[in-house]
Amino acid sequence: MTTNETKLTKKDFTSDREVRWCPGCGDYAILATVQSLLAEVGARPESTVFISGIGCSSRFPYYMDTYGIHSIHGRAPALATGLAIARPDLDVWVITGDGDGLSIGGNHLMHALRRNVNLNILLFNNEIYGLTKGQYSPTSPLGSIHKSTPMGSLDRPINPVSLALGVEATYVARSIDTDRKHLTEVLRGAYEHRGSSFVEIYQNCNIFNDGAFAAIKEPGQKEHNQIRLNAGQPITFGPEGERAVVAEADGSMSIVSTEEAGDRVVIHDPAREEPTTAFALSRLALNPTGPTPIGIFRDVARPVYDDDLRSQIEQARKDQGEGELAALLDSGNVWDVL
Amino acid sequence: MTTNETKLTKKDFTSDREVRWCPGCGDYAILATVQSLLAEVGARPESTVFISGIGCSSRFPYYMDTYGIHSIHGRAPALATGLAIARPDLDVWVITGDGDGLSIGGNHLMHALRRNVNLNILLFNNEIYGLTKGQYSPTSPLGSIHKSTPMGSLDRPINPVSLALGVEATYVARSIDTDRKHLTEVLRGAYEHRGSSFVEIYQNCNIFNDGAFAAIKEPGQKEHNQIRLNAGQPITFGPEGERAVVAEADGSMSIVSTEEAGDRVVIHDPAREEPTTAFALSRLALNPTGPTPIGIFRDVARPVYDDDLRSQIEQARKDQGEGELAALLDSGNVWDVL
Amino acid sequence: MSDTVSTTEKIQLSSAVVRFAGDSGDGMQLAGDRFTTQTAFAGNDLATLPDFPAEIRAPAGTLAGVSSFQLHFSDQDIHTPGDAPDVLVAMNPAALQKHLGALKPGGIVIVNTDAFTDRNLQKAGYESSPLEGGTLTDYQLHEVPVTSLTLRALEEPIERGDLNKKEAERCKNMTALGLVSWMYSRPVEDTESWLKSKFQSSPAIADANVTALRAGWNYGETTEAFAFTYEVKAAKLTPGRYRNITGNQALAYGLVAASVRSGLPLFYGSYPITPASDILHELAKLKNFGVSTFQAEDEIAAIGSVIGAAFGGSLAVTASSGPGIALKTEAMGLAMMTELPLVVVNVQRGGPSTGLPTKTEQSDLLQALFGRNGEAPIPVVAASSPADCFDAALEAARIALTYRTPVALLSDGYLANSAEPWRLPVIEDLPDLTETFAFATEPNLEDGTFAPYKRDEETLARPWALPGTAGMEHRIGGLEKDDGSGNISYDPTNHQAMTELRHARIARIGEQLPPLEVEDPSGAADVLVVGWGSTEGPIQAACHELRTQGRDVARVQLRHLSPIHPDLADLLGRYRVVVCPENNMGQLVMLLRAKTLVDVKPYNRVSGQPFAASELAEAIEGFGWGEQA
Amino acid sequence: MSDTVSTTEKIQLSSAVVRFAGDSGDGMQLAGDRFTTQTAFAGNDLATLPDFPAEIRAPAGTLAGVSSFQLHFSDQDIHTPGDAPDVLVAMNPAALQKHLGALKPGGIVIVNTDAFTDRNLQKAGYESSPLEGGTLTDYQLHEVPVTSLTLRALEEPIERGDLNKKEAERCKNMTALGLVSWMYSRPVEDTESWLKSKFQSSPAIADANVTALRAGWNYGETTEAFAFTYEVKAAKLTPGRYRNITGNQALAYGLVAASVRSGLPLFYGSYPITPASDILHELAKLKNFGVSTFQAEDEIAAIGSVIGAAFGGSLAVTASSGPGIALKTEAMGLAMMTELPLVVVNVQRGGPSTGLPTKTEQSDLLQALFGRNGEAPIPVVAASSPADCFDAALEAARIALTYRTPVALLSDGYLANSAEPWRLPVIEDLPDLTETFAFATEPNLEDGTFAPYKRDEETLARPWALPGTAGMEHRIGGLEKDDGSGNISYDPTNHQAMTELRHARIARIGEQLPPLEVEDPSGAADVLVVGWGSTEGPIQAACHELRTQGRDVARVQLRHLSPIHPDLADLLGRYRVVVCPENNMGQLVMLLRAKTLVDVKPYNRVSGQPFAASELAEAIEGFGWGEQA
Ligand SMILES: Cc1ncc(C[n+]2csc(CCOP(=O)(O)OP(=O)(O)O)c2C)c(N)n1
Ligand SMILES: Cc1ncc(C[n+]2csc(CCOP(=O)(O)OP(=O)(O)O)c2C)c(N)n1
Ligand code: SF4
Ligand code: SF4
Ligand SMILES: [Mg+2]
Ligand SMILES: [Mg+2]
Repeated sequence: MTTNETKLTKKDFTSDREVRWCPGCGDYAILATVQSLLAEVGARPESTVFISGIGCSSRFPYYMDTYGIHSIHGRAPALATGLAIARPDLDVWVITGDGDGLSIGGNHLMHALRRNVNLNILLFNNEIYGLTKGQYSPTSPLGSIHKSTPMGSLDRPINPVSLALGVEATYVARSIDTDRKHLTEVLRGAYEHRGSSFVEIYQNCNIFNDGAFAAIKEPGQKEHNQIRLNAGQPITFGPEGERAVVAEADGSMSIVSTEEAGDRVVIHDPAREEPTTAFALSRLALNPTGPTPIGIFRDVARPVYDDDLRSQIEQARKDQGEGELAALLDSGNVWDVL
Repeated sequence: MTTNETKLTKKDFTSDREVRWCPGCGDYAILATVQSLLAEVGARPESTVFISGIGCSSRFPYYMDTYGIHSIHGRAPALATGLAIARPDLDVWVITGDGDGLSIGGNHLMHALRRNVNLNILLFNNEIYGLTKGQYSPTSPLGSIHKSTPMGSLDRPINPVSLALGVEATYVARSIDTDRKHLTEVLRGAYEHRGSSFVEIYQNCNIFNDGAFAAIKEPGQKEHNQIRLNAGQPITFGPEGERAVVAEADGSMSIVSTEEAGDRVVIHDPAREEPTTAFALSRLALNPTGPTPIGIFRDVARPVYDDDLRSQIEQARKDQGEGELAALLDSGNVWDVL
Repeated sequence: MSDTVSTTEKIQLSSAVVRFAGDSGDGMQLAGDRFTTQTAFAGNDLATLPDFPAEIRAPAGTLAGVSSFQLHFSDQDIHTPGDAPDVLVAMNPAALQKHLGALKPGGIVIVNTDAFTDRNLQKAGYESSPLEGGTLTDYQLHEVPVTSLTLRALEEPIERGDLNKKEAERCKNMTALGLVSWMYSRPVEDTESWLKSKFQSSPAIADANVTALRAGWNYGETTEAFAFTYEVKAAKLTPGRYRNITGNQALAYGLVAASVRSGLPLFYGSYPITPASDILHELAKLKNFGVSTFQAEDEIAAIGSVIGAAFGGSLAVTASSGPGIALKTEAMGLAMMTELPLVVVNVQRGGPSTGLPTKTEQSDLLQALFGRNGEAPIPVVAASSPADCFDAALEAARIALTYRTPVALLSDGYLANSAEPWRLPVIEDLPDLTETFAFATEPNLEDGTFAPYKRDEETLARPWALPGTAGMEHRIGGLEKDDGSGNISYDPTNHQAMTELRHARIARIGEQLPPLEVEDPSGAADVLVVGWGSTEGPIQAACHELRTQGRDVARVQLRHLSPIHPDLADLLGRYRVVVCPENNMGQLVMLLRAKTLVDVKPYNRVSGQPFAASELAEAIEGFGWGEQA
Repeated sequence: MSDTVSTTEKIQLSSAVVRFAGDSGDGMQLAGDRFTTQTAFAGNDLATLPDFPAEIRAPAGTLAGVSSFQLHFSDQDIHTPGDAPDVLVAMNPAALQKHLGALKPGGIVIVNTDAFTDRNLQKAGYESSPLEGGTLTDYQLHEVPVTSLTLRALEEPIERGDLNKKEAERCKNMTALGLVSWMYSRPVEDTESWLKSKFQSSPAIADANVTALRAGWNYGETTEAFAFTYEVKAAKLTPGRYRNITGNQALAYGLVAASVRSGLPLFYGSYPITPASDILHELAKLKNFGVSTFQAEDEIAAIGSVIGAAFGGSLAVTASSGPGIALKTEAMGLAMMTELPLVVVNVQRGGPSTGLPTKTEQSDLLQALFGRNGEAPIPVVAASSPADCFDAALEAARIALTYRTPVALLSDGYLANSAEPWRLPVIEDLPDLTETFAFATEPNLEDGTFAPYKRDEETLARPWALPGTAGMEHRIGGLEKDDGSGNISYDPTNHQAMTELRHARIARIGEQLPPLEVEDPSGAADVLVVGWGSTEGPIQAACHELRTQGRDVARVQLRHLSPIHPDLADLLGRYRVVVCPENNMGQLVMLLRAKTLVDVKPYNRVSGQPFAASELAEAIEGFGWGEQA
């Protein structure tokens, strides 16, 4: 976080580049929300860097009037890690997609999260490869019929939240492109969290995968399917909060009627040290076609890789003194020729 | 699995190559166990393929008198996937290490597991890069002091079992190099499981990381720290089974005295559809320095990627008839020039 | 516009170039496709050049959003999509702005006046309308209210509520097609029936499109806006059955053909990337040929899966474009070291890095030749026209199977997306690939054991023994190995010998190639043009042009870039001047100069577009007979 | 063995080559290291060649398990670790078996007879003991019971229980060292104190080693087994302070020096791989220099992190070997496209694929030059000796910072692990890298905006503006960009222009290089030897040898492989014969022939070993004056 100087507006985070997503793309809404949030929290354009891979979503940095790198496919977390290590004074954001971040880039994402590098990683999940015109992705539901899978996809989708929790990411959340208020809160949390924040954003690709998130976006459905996680609150949902989440004896979670749940209803606590409970919650939905938790699954403070790396350098300087090149070369077995 | 013809012996699976691991390396014990197991279950050398990446562990295929590929660093699951798709008649084994499989190869491992390709993946975890002479690995405990981390490693280790469960691997188990009986049972299960089997094997590198698994290997310690998972049995451990694992109201697991646990003690059931409980169990130990579960965490039947891929081909043949090249070329808008 | 009544007269042409241009949403690619088919049916030879913006849709009306399709058709056989168009159809100001410059002086411009609103003019960067003022005086301008024409023609169905205004407007590309079809006397019946079947599900839309198509035709016929119509007679093509085919489709079919002709199941492991993805889409539809398609998590996994499948006995193929190929280079080294047959397709695009994904370039040649660690020679084969991708795929498979080696097959964005008429081959005449290999099933050493690196004298290929074969169990890998046994070997002399052997294997391929085919009609040429890949069309056209000007010029197009044909050095030595045009900065030139010490002249162009024949002719003229000579 | 009493006499030599060989467990590398230090202290010039088996320990006593260390020392300045040794110390039969062949005819063999058990003989592939029978008649054989000597010397401490037999036996390498030290009149005091400090924690072990060392020395002195001892007087080295340094250490120090001299923090992101890992280990110890070391999850992440760090203003460096470099090629293209300064080190090893990880080779040159998709030229710099790795690192950093480009720095397995005496540089004399760049902090356009691709006229470098600088916010990436603004551009002419510009930038580097340094003492040479990288030592020695035979030969060693020095074409043209020896199959040769059309003669060797000077001299003789000429 950078200190707030003169109050900035959304415009100060908007670049002069014409936005080139398809009309109706969910990316527009996310862009607007991020731009407003940064102004609101008092981030500074010069201290903010957006690093992306390749994909429709990865065009994002061009539209931000901040520093940015539109890198190569799947590698954004690696670039961001290097920058975060080198520059503790910056807010480093990673923009990735379900293909960029989970297919080719899955390993870098996983390692950045487990290292808990000081990054905010936003994964735009549209359950499709948009930029390459519509192949199924690692988050597409089983049986998805797209260009490369005319008879239906065969691999079980990845649940990005489960994956992140599996490697103990310290801030794990999920939101929806067009739910500005909810998305803002979740992103604010990510911004304020020190260490890796991971936010999965359901994003509609109206060209190649329209309506993938109808169940939790459309009026009439979303009331029944959005399980909103609120810290300290019992996890209930439905128009009248008539359904509740309870833990079974074996640790798994299930959905029952709120009265049946009684005081067994799980009270949401993102600060639990162990990711187990959050993981159990993430299992409630594989794809967002039924009741699906959104919000902050996990938010815990853990040592941050780049902070610790810099402290080791400080420690070394304390212990050995600031390095002296001449002394370094003149170490070991030396002899003089006269 | 291949049908049993003339009964073979361990020798039939032993190649003429001189084994070149350091004297005392845990890999020797694993090799011997695998060779005996294959003979015992009636596998055929000609129908068995071992594919490895690069690392000490990855030299494994050279010592098996079966088909084998010593491939490149981290990519063994990819090669194995191609072979498994092309050849349903083979038993394909993947041999990898904690660096090969979780560092450079983490993404391939993850995707092979989520696809549930018909493979048996053995990860030799010695918490070190052996072949390159001793750098810390993704499973090395936080603060490990090795060649590249003189002041201690800074990244939280991956728990391979948690990771595998995070992507819903269908067979997930853990064993110990020198515990021949236990390792045999776990590997037998992997061999019999259709789909991806993942087995983490704690393997001692006596040269660069000796004693990493003392807590669960050494007499006097192991009795206190081995939590042996047995299907259908309550999860208790300790010399007199005096300690037990129970599930808390929030779904996490904890260890209490057996009498305190009473009937709250968790009954182990690897066949649970949801990976949640297995995940909770995997969280009991980050590194095997205290009470650590070993055995089969999860064993469920799920559609197998390569089986389904072949059925789609059969289906297509049924629906469209066996492909006719002439007809294919002569399709679409054609015209005749006379 | 002539205001005197006159029946339009029909002018005979030998060839014509028409370019449709409009907004990405205007359906220009479709109009172009249909015009191409109609033209093919009319018996012309033809070549097309689609040009669409980078992957994501740019905002409507902007320059970035312009999509175009050019068709060159003739009564002669032709080799390029044509240089400057005779006719430009501009559906909006941006299209006019972007493409007017390319038009032949005095060429015909048909603009959709309805789209020339202030908003659109401004988006296109016009201060004032180009329709007024001098901008277009040097051209034959035809102002046609295409949109309103379309809407008027569809008034009834709209009133009937069969379709809404938006849907009706979308038919305007058919109106334009109808008009141009009339201009070039192209029958539209086939397009009508095509529309009916395409829109089966919604007859209203089908009818609307047909109505619009006719409206366009009738507009030409009834209004007197057009003084002339044109006709291009059928070309004298070799008799046979023809179809139009793009490079990606031809390449996919070529792989299937290789599978059929070798009897090996095709395994295709790939990760999507522009402009290679369509090969995956094409093959995914052909499962009934026993084709396995695997969309991997990345390019490394893709080639990994292919190596595994090759070990298992499949005809194993992966494809990508430059950035993805870069990721495969380590695994290509493993495939080379394990001597397994597989094909690695590179549909080249504009580089470097992410570069220009939708544009064409030939700049991955050196990557294909040398882009691996260590001494890792592999054969490199290039396709030279859209239809030739079919034969090139078969040739790549032949080499891979015969010599047990990974083969790099180079195509590019231009070949991938352009179409040309293709005379269907007779299946039996295709190479019989069953002769290229036999699986090893018997031990090959006296002591009854199997040596996986004991080679065939003639091809230097190692035996291909499949898992499942009892008694042939063996292990292969990326470490240096003892020739014969294949066991790991750190022996210095063995490493020297194996390194030389791996080079000798590739050389062997060259020694067993048919002679080079040089095109030199007069037999008197002392200037030679050497090319490879998609430059064949432009080079052929340029040479044709030069010859008609009395210049004796010869040309040779290289199918094989590695190994270089053993006769090439001699060949080059025989000419006064050797020119090598490439869509890169001189990659083949470097190779040729190094291998032959002949002062080969580079002519390089990296604009994302294929060469224009005229430009090329000029350049060759300059090298061969101008001051540069 | 002389049985007449006689005081051993001291023979003066100009130079000598000693090779210690034994089982991996015998501590030969250590003995060699110590002998090297003692020799350095004695003021000789020297060069070493360690040679250990592939990564994993092979079983004790086997040929695969043999580890050796060769030292060449002289009163002249020398350039290679020597060809055939004068003395071979063989600690077991396998060592004798493997290395006897290399020994000079009539050379001295010292064998540890205790190790010549039947079991060991058999493991080494000897039917009968080579100590009996004719095998060794052509050599001066010295049978020394090294093990029992050691144990006897340590009887007391063993009885006292200060150390056990196993520990005592481990001291036998010191016994051997003591004996050889006596033979060559090398003072052992320094080694004694070194042992004391090394084994501080366990004084018993320290004392035991010292005792063994002395026992070895005394054995030489007291027994009359050795008729002669030898002395090699100090070499006339340039005055100054010296240390022995290996290539990897020198490279690491060079990077730190570049950081100090540029004032930029060093960021080193890498993934372990033989033989590059030691650079990471070395730098990880230097955190007090503000060095950040990041062990990434793979090579792609490593270079990715380095690109990020470079964007943030660090001196960013990654290193690997061939297979890992292959994985970095896509990202190297991005670095080139974004024009960020970084250094990519390749410590080359035997290829292709996994190849021969612990052996040396120069076969990644073409990968460095051309191993990327698209037209992606980057500078390539090579180190030519262990100590030169220090200067090469500084030069790579200078180019990266001055021209804002990724730079490939080539070392190899031989340089990485061999040591030579290095005269410590005066820090102030090292290049001042602060002059190579200035961070951009002010808008560079009239309209007060910042154009990240507006270039410096002289260097063609783009401005380097760091995040954190207000008003300079900008975005970069891998898509083609408009020169100046850096905005994405699909414009054909811009792409052509940018492509040419990226080549021009590299050419510019060459134009600003100092003249080539040609070594031609007589000034009359008409034969030129061109080399690059680690072949300098052998080439230098070979030329020296030829000149002493009256052959006028000149040589030039290329520091820069890209761009090629602009004067090189002229230079090559001036000689009757040009020879280029390489530890690959002719990679530089191809480049030179293409660029100069000079018929450069390749001399290639890929045996995992550096050239032997004598072999090379013969080859050059052949090309220059033999039939081949
Ligand atoms: C190395 C490499 N491989 C493949 C591609 C092609 N490619 C670009 S984006 C993309 C996937 C995009 O999907 P996603 O990450 O979900 O982003 P979206 O477009 O859906 O926002 C692919 C396969 C590439 N540019 N580079
Ligand atoms: C592309 C590539 N990168 C790096 C290496 C070097 N390397 C070989 S094995 C290895 C790690 C080995 O560790 P692990 O997988 O745990 O196997 P182990 O030796 O411990 O059994 C590394 C970094 C390589 N061979 N190839
Ligand atoms: S293709 Fe889909 S994801 Fe991409 S810009 Fe268009 S709507 Fe958005
Ligand atoms: S280094 Fe370690 S892991 Fe490798 S062989 Fe030796 S003991 Fe085993
Ligand atoms: Mg997506
Ligand atoms: Mg390991």
